[in-house]
Amino acid sequence: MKTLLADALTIAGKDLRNEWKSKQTIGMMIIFSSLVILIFSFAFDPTNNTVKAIIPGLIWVITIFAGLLGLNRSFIAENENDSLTGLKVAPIDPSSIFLGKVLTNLVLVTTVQIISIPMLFLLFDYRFHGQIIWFLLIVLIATIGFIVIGTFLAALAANAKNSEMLLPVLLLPLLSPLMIAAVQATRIVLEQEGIADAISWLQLMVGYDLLFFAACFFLFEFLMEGS
Amino acid sequence: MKTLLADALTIAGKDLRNEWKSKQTIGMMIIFSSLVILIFSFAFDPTNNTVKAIIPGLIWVITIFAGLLGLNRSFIAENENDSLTGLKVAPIDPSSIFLGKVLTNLVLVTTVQIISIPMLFLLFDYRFHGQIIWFLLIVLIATIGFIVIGTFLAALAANAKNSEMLLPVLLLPLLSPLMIAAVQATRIVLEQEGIADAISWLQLMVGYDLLFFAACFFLFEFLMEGS
Amino acid sequence: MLELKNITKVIGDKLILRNFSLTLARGESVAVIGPNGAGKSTFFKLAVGLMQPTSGEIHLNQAQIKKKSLLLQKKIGYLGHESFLYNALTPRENLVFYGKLYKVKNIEEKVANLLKEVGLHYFKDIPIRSFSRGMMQRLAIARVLLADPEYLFLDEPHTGLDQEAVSLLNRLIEERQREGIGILLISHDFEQVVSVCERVLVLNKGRIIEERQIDSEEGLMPFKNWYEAVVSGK
Amino acid sequence: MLELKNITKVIGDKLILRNFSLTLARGESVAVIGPNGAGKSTFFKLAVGLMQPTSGEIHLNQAQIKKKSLLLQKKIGYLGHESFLYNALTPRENLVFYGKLYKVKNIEEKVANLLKEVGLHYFKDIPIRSFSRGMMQRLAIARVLLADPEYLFLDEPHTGLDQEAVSLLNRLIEERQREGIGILLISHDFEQVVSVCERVLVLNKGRIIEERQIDSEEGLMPFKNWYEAVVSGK
Amino acid sequence: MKQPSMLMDRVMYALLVPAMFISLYLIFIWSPIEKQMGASQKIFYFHVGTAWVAFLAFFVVGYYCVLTLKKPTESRFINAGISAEIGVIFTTITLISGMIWGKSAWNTWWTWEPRLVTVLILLFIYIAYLFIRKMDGAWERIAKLSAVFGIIGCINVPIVFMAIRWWNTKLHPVVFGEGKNQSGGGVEPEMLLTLLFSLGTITLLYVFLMRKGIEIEKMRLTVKKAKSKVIEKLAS
Ligand code: HEM
Ligand SMILES: Nc1ncnc2c1ncn2[C@@H]1O[C@H](COP(=O)(O)OP(=O)(O)OP(=O)(O)O)[C@@H](O)[C@H]1O
Ligand SMILES: Nc1ncnc2c1ncn2[C@@H]1O[C@H](COP(=O)(O)OP(=O)(O)OP(=O)(O)O)[C@@H](O)[C@H]1O
Ligand SMILES: [Mg+2]
Ligand SMILES: [Mg+2]
Repeated sequence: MKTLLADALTIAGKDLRNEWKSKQTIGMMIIFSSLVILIFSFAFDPTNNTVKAIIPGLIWVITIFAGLLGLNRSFIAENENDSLTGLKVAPIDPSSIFLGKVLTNLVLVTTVQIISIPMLFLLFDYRFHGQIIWFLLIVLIATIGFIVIGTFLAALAANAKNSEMLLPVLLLPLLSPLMIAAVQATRIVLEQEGIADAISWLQLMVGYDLLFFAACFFLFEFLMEGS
Repeated sequence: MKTLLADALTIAGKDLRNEWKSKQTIGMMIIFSSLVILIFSFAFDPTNNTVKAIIPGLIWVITIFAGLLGLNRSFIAENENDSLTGLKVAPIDPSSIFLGKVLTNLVLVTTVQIISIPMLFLLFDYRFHGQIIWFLLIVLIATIGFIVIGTFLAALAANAKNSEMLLPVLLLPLLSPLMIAAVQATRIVLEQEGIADAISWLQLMVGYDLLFFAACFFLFEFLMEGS
Repeated sequence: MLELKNITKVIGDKLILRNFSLTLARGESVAVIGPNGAGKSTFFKLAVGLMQPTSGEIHLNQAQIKKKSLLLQKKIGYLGHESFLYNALTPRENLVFYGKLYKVKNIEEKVANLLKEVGLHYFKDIPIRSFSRGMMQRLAIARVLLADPEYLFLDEPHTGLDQEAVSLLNRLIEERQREGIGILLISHDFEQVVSVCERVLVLNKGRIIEERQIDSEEGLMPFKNWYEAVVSGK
Repeated sequence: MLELKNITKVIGDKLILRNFSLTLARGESVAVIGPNGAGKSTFFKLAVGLMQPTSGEIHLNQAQIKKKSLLLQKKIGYLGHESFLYNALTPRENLVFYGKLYKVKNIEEKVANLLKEVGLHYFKDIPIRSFSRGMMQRLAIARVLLADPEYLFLDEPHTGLDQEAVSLLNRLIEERQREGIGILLISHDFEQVVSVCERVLVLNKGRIIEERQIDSEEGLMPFKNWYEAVVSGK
Repeated sequence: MKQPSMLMDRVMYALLVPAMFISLYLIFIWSPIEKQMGASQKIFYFHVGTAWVAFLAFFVVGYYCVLTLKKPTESRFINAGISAEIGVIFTTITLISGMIWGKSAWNTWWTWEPRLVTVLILLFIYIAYLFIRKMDGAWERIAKLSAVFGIIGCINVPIVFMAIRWWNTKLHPVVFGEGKNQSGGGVEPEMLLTLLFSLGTITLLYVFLMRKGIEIEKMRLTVKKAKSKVIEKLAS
């Protein structure tokens, strides 16, 4: 168990240090999320007042689409020189690869959110009403669920030749309950004072996170096994 | 000139026949576009009446996101066994590769639109008011522009390791004038009777198409040249 | 007659080929050997038009070739490190596709003959995705021969092939040579070099440092020793 | 002592290995040769745990190994067709990363020594993206040696290497063998097989069809003739 | 081995054809016409039947996925795939019949009502599963990957349903309950009987299609194996 965590940290450390050197993935994710905001502002006319009602939705649309880019990368990058096989033959538990990648992706997507969500508020001139701590909690919990299932499916999709197309097709349907919960909870917490109305959504998300984390953690082994 | 067209048709024929056999790319594009609609419906509360105002925008958001998947594929698929080099050393004009790929992508994206736009109308229970012929014309012209510049940039991005991330980052900014024109023209033609108000947008799009087609057609050679 | 005159190639700020000259007559077979990174593959890419030389000229049958020339490309068959084939297509479809691009007459008939020649006749309607490395290489060779090129540029064609495939390849090369095709071969496998080629160039650090005829009776060991002497000491 | 007993492997509906048995003692070096698609690489993948055998057992020092075993993986060093290295990292970082995963003690010191040994000392802080094929292969070899494996599985390690790199590799293999490491080598290059190995297995269509000692004085040609007779006629 | 299964098919076929005619008779002639919706309510019997089979097929997929993970065998792999394919067809029929009905009952093709959206998502999960099966590679590998996805997908279905229900009841707390009682499935005994009979028929149809699909798939595999064997012989 301890070595499992240590190995996961080693793998995440390698990926993050790499990313820190090049800043390619994170940079493109941030630019992409800004571009999505841009596209939306053309498509939906931001001066229109009703558009502010869609801010909670936009937060998650941006997170998911920018996140997809990063998730795709995380296992495709391991195809170069077939280094994933290198990890498979190393004396480590396959689950530590999963943990390591979840960690990396979590850091990447959270960083993107830290930049793109304030930008969204700014560009659409949105005034924040709710309590920031609850907002952050909801964003974090939903993001964790997204990353867990996303990383798992990215590993699955990476086996296909056209994995960059396959990933969204696999991920988006499975993500829908989380999406609904996240958008609703975000809306409630942005518009109202308390968290009371969002509690059941929060519970749903926590349940989703735990359930899928457990399932993915144990099934990941099968993804790494050769035939 | 005649052989240029013939070669383009040979290349497009090869791609389309391939696609016809597997139906993978087109299938995933269609599913992806439906999933985007689904995600949007969760994000933006479809029972809300104001959402109908964003239908014109949604048409283009869907086209662009689903199109990006196909565009990405069109040159990445040629990396397998390095077959793009096979085309480069063949006695054909490089522009015919461009034309062939534009043709393929146009067929793919138009097919996706034929399915996803009616579905969009259906799912959001949108009642069509304008004249269908003008609507189709606008969609076609904007799609051509999108495909021309998209194919060109896909060829450029394919040189990078992380091309699937690079393409949207390159494409979306260049696409913004076309996007604005397309959304505005679509909105006008969907809501009003005539085409009169949309004429100037239409002119802009036609100009954009011609300009970028000429530019991409002549510059494509440089993309295919080795260093 | 294909002539490369004083070709120099700089990529980035690295001088990869300097003052490279070579004449290849039809019916001749020449090997290019040298250590890793000597510039052998780069020279091929220049010759087939995948790169432009920084300076120098290429002449085909006394006429100078400028930039990307369809004429030159049609006359040269290039077998690279990769096969250039489409995995989703069958051998027949692959060859027909390239045949159309090369404006080959009588494509169907020619493809059928070629597939027989390389021993893939029975597999002609199976997508090549499932082919083994050896079968793939055979098809790649068929692709190169399809357009009846006047010059063949083969970049390490023997890698990964087993003994049977190697001898098939050598037989094909020799046949074409007798038909008057000029052949250039890059290889690290000196056994094949000695058995296939008549002349050899040694390339090191972008320069031709030695050139000589090969005596096929001479045997492998003396050739190896000669090569080592040339590359290291001189 | 590593024993594979009656290994059979079916992929899809294709019988790739049948009843394959092999015993590898420490300090022994064995070559596995055979035509393309004989199942050589598949056998390696089974042994290193990348695939599970359909039937049969693997024993390490008399203890049976079940499914994915960290113990087995730590004792085996596997050099595949690919290098398993990260292009964005430097040689040092690559080795340190793998060293951590293999729980190597004294990583930094060991890495420094290994890099010297394979001749990459001066390049230790340059991302390997720009390395030539030969340099990459050297680093891949260093990666395999890093964890002090008891058995080395090398799948065509000589492909694409020039003469100098080949002799470096052979020297390293021999050194480790003297230190008591068991070595398995797949190669199509019989020259290397003869110069490195003591025993040879011939694999054809998933079956071991012949096994014998190699007499290093015997020379290349007799060995080749023997191989051809074994594979074709028999 | 072959004989009993042929016999079984015959028996099923002999049962299925009359059952279909009987249910058609029950639906269109015997059962009364619903007062509020009129003849368009007839679609109800197909609609509910196919919806039931869509879910059934999905759980059959899930079941075979778990088995496949335990020990991959070719027949488990094939069963899961055929069930998924039939599931896609029935889900599509549910959607289309529901839409047609919706047009006449609610005067809209589509509304974002929980059951509808759940079915739509179910369809997407099925399709995603089929895409994984289409990947190229050895079947053991594909079997494992698709089984893993099938399991995750199965876990997801109840959560999807729950989430969507909450989502919508927040907005229209009445829609769901209202729809349920309105058509009054339980009120008229003839209707109930007709419904039960057509449910049985459609389930039988599913089982029959499964058997046929599996048989055809296995034949296809046999032919493929024989073909590759012949080619290999000829070539060597
Ligand atoms: C989960 C799958 C589904 C099941 C189990 C199901 C079941 C039922 C049942 C039992 C009824 C009759 C009782 C009632 O009126 O509430 C019904 C009615 C109806 N269903 Fe479905 N259905 C499903 C999916 C769909 C879909 C996907 C659509 C539309 C695209 C749809 C459209 C309708 C319509 C329009 C009615 C009539 C409602 C009314 O009478 O006002 N259903 N469904
Ligand atoms: N596109 C490029 N950009 C920068 N350097 C390059 C490029 N292509 C080749 N080189 C460099 O040019 C040199 C010659 O490369 P080339 O591929 O021609 O070698 P080679 O003789 O074919 O070697 P090998 O025997 O390994 O195939 C190498 O040092 C390589 O690093
Ligand atoms: N994942 C797989 N799925 C299906 N068939 C496979 C798979 N891996 C290998 N094979 C088949 O198994 C056979 C043996 O392959 P293997 O790679 O072991 O050959 P090899 O002896 O290493 O050949 P080479 O000398 O070309 O490297 C081949 O016929 C190949 O097509
Ligand atoms: Mg080379
Ligand atoms: Mg091999």
